[in-house]
Amino acid sequence: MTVALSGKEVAGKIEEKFPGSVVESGPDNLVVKVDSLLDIARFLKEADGLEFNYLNFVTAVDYYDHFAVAYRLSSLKHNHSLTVKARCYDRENPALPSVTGLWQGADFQEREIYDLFGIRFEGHPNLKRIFLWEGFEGHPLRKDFI
Amino acid sequence: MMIVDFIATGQGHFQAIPPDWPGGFWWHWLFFTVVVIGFVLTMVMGVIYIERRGMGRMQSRLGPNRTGPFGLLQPVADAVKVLLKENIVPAAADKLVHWLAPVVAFAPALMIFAVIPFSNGALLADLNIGILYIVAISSVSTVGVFMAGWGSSNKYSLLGAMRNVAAVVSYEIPLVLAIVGVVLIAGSLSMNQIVVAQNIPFILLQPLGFLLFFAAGCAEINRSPFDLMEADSEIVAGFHTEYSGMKFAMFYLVEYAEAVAISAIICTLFLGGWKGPLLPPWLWFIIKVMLVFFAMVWTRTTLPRIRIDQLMAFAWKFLFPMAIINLFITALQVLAGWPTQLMWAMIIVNFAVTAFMVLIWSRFFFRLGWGRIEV
Amino acid sequence: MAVRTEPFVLNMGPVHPSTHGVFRMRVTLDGEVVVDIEPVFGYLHRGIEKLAEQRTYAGIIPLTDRLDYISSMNNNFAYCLAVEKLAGIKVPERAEYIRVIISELQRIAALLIAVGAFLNDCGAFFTPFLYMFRERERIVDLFEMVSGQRLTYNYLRAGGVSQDLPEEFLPALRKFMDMMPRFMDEYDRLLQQNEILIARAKGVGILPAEQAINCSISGPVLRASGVKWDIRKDDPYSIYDRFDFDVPTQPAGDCYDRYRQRVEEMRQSLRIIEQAMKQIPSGPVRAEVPHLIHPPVGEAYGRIECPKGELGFYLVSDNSIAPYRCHIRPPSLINLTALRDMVRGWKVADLIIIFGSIDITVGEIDR
Amino acid sequence: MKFERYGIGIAKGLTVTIRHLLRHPTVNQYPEQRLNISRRFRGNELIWNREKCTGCGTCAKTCPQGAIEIVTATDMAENKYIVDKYEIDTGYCIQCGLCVEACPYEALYFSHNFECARYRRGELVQGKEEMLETPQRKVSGYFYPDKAQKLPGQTLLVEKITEKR
Repeated sequence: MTVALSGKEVAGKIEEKFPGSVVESGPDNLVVKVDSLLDIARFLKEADGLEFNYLNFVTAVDYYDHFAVAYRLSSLKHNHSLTVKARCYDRENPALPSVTGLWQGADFQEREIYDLFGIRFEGHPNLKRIFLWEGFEGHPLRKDFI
Repeated sequence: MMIVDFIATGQGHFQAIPPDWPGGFWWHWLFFTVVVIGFVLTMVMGVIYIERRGMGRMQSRLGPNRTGPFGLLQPVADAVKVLLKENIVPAAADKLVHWLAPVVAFAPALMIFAVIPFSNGALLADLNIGILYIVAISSVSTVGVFMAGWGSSNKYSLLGAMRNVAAVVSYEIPLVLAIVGVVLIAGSLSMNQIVVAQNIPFILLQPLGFLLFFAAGCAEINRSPFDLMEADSEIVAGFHTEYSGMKFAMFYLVEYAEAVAISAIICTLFLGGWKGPLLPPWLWFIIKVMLVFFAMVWTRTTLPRIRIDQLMAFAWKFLFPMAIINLFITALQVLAGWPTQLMWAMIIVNFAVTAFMVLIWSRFFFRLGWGRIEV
Repeated sequence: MAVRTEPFVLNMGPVHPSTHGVFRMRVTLDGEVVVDIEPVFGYLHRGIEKLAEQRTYAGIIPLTDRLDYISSMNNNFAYCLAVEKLAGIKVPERAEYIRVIISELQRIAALLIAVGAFLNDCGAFFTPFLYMFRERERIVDLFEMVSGQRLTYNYLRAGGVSQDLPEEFLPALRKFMDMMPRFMDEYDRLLQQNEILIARAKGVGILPAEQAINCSISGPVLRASGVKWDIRKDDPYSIYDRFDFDVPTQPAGDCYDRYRQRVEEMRQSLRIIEQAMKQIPSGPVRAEVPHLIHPPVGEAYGRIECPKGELGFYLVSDNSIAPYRCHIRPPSLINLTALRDMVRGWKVADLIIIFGSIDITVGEIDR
Repeated sequence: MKFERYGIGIAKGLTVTIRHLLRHPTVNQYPEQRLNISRRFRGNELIWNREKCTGCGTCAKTCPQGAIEIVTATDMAENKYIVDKYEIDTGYCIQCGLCVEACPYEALYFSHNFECARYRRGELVQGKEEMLETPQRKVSGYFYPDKAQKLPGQTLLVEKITEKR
């Protein structure tokens, strides 16, 4: 059975290493600051006892005032999982660091989010539209897209 | 030397007219031209029917059964349909080459039948170098195929054509070497003489030669498992991707005419040609051709396709050395006079040699998939 | 002697016999050798995630049928799990068993297509494909009996299944179960030991285990690389913890292993169905769930092990009758992440079989 | 890897295909040979029961495609709705069956007829009169097990013997 790690516990561990980087933590997820996302991701992937080596999915949710990008991580070794979120408040030109360097599986999914939400992932090797053609106006999964 | 002879004496080399034939050489020539064309066209229809029905039944379905009784008219319907289709030539194609390619490919396929005996002496031209003629003519089709691949200016076509050229160039060698064994035993290059010399079918005397010839022949005419020149799952349709209408029909005809030709050659060289009890010789011949073709359908239904580098490796590392060894052993046996005196010993020895060689060679020297070319 | 060569770009697809739909690859070739490849998606993009935001929770189920259209039941299953998690719905016992039976049957059907299409890509001229379609047809027949349709079943509902199994279903399933192992043996006889297939597929397109995990590969492709990870076993959903089955793995992670892996998984699925048929209780098949579900505000991720890998639905609710956000984790898309690394340096023919061995459905990639 | 050589695998495969040559084919010849479809068949046509329908419009609300159009007027005398217009555009219908399941008065069914191809898109729109039950268009048993009992049983391929000649 995959154990859903408590966000609060993991948040404590992260706070030890990167103080002030966790915005909010709930029973099954935690929200981190955009600036420290990449460091935390690396920590989560490599720290003993966590070792989140498997990225289940990356997705984004449009909450009008911000985009929440959710990373669902799990560890095949310890069989536990966690949802990490980052919030992007910029609506015109939202950007996040790319995690493709850590988990290659994020490659197409980040492109998909870029395509459908317009969130740019800095450091992505090939950030192009994936489903829609270049030059398509707007980003369909945003709530204000009609 | 022989070619000089041939040119110098002209007609002298045609043994031409069977003694009881009414009329002269030209009647013979006209009659057999008509026979050959009719034979090829009807046989192509027949083998298409056999292939589609037989393959259908092996794949647990029925195959075409709506046109005519038992679907026998399906090839006719196909032909009519394909002839009525629009003829599309790609804008970037080399028009002349694109147009000429099916003709160049078709002519040799038809010409092969000039030296194939349908009965004793019943053949268009009893060349005393018949088998050499076949070897020379049959590879000309490749030129047509390559013209098609180049002229279509399509990358799939080009890939298919390049594969075909590579394959044919490699497979000519084991093909010829496998024939030489038969020629040694029969003592003649004339197709009719080879059949006459077969008191028992040469497949018994030359089992390894038969296997080699069958494999190399399949590769030569793009039959599965060597059909990677038109591998539909890889390069769509290979060299005839851009062909439609009449020209596509020509290529389709070439494909099956070549299959019939190889079947006919196999049954002439190894299966005793027109020889057989009770039934008339031409019927025996057709039955044998159909049987050989059915074997090709059977392998096509079952086997996956091999890759281009494996194809080449198979020719050079398996078929070629085996053909050489087969030739060597046969030559020794012929020197010792076995084919006339110790026929049964030769049968036993050759079957043993075949099994032994295949085992040894695939145990120690060659395995399909060895020697991948790294980049 | 070194020959100077020049790479050229070949557009494979969107219409190509073996791209399994409208999928396109821009392949850079050096002669026959693949230098680079760039998959191009989007030819079947229907915006299912966007459509789902305007539909009721029940109305999304027909949409999920159209994701991976050869394993519709499994898509329904994953979606219903997510909704049940979100709304806290308890599923009756009999419905759970029906779901497991149906889902495993669907897995067999989808894997049959995967194996058949793979062998077809290897060049076995439609024979294995048609044999496997014959068996798939039997399964589809059973599904037609249950749900009334042959491809888009729309059978599972949040809180159970839409209607009970007809009484002639279990005897027919029994007959199928009796004949299936024989057919599986026949497939193995047809091509398992075939020299040509082994030469073509063994050692081709190797995906190492670390890379597979790093690329978020899931399902049979992951297990063929030697990672023992099956959601049915490691995170049992529904009632999978009650069944006794193995998680087969293969050592090498090449195309042949992926093919064998799928065949082994079919056998395991048969085992699960066998047990479920014995244990199935009687009772209601659908919990009392209103037509319009209003789940509480929150989010849920329901995932299952579908024939292609981990299929998940990430639902965000805002307490209305439609999900605020419905994200689908498409195994087909994510499994393609490693394609580029797997095919580089191999030939065109290998590209086709490596691509075929990953087993994608374009409906799920593009959504 | 003992088995990879000598052509044994190829020979095994060849026996399988040649054996199929002697078996019955699995296919059947459609227009002459018809199989019974499922009793719960979900087809392209819907059948509407004029008497039972109260005009509540639940079906139209449930339809995820918006293919059902229902216009009602109020009959004050009898205190009920009169259905003025009831139309289903079967071209939009995805045959999900949610309308049939949703109908609280058992007034909507699937038809058991499957040969309903049309030449024009406009002909796909089913009006009120075309939705009634007729002898040609029987009611399918989808979601109504009692109706399913009356229909002929489905022909199953598992019962078709194809292994022996």
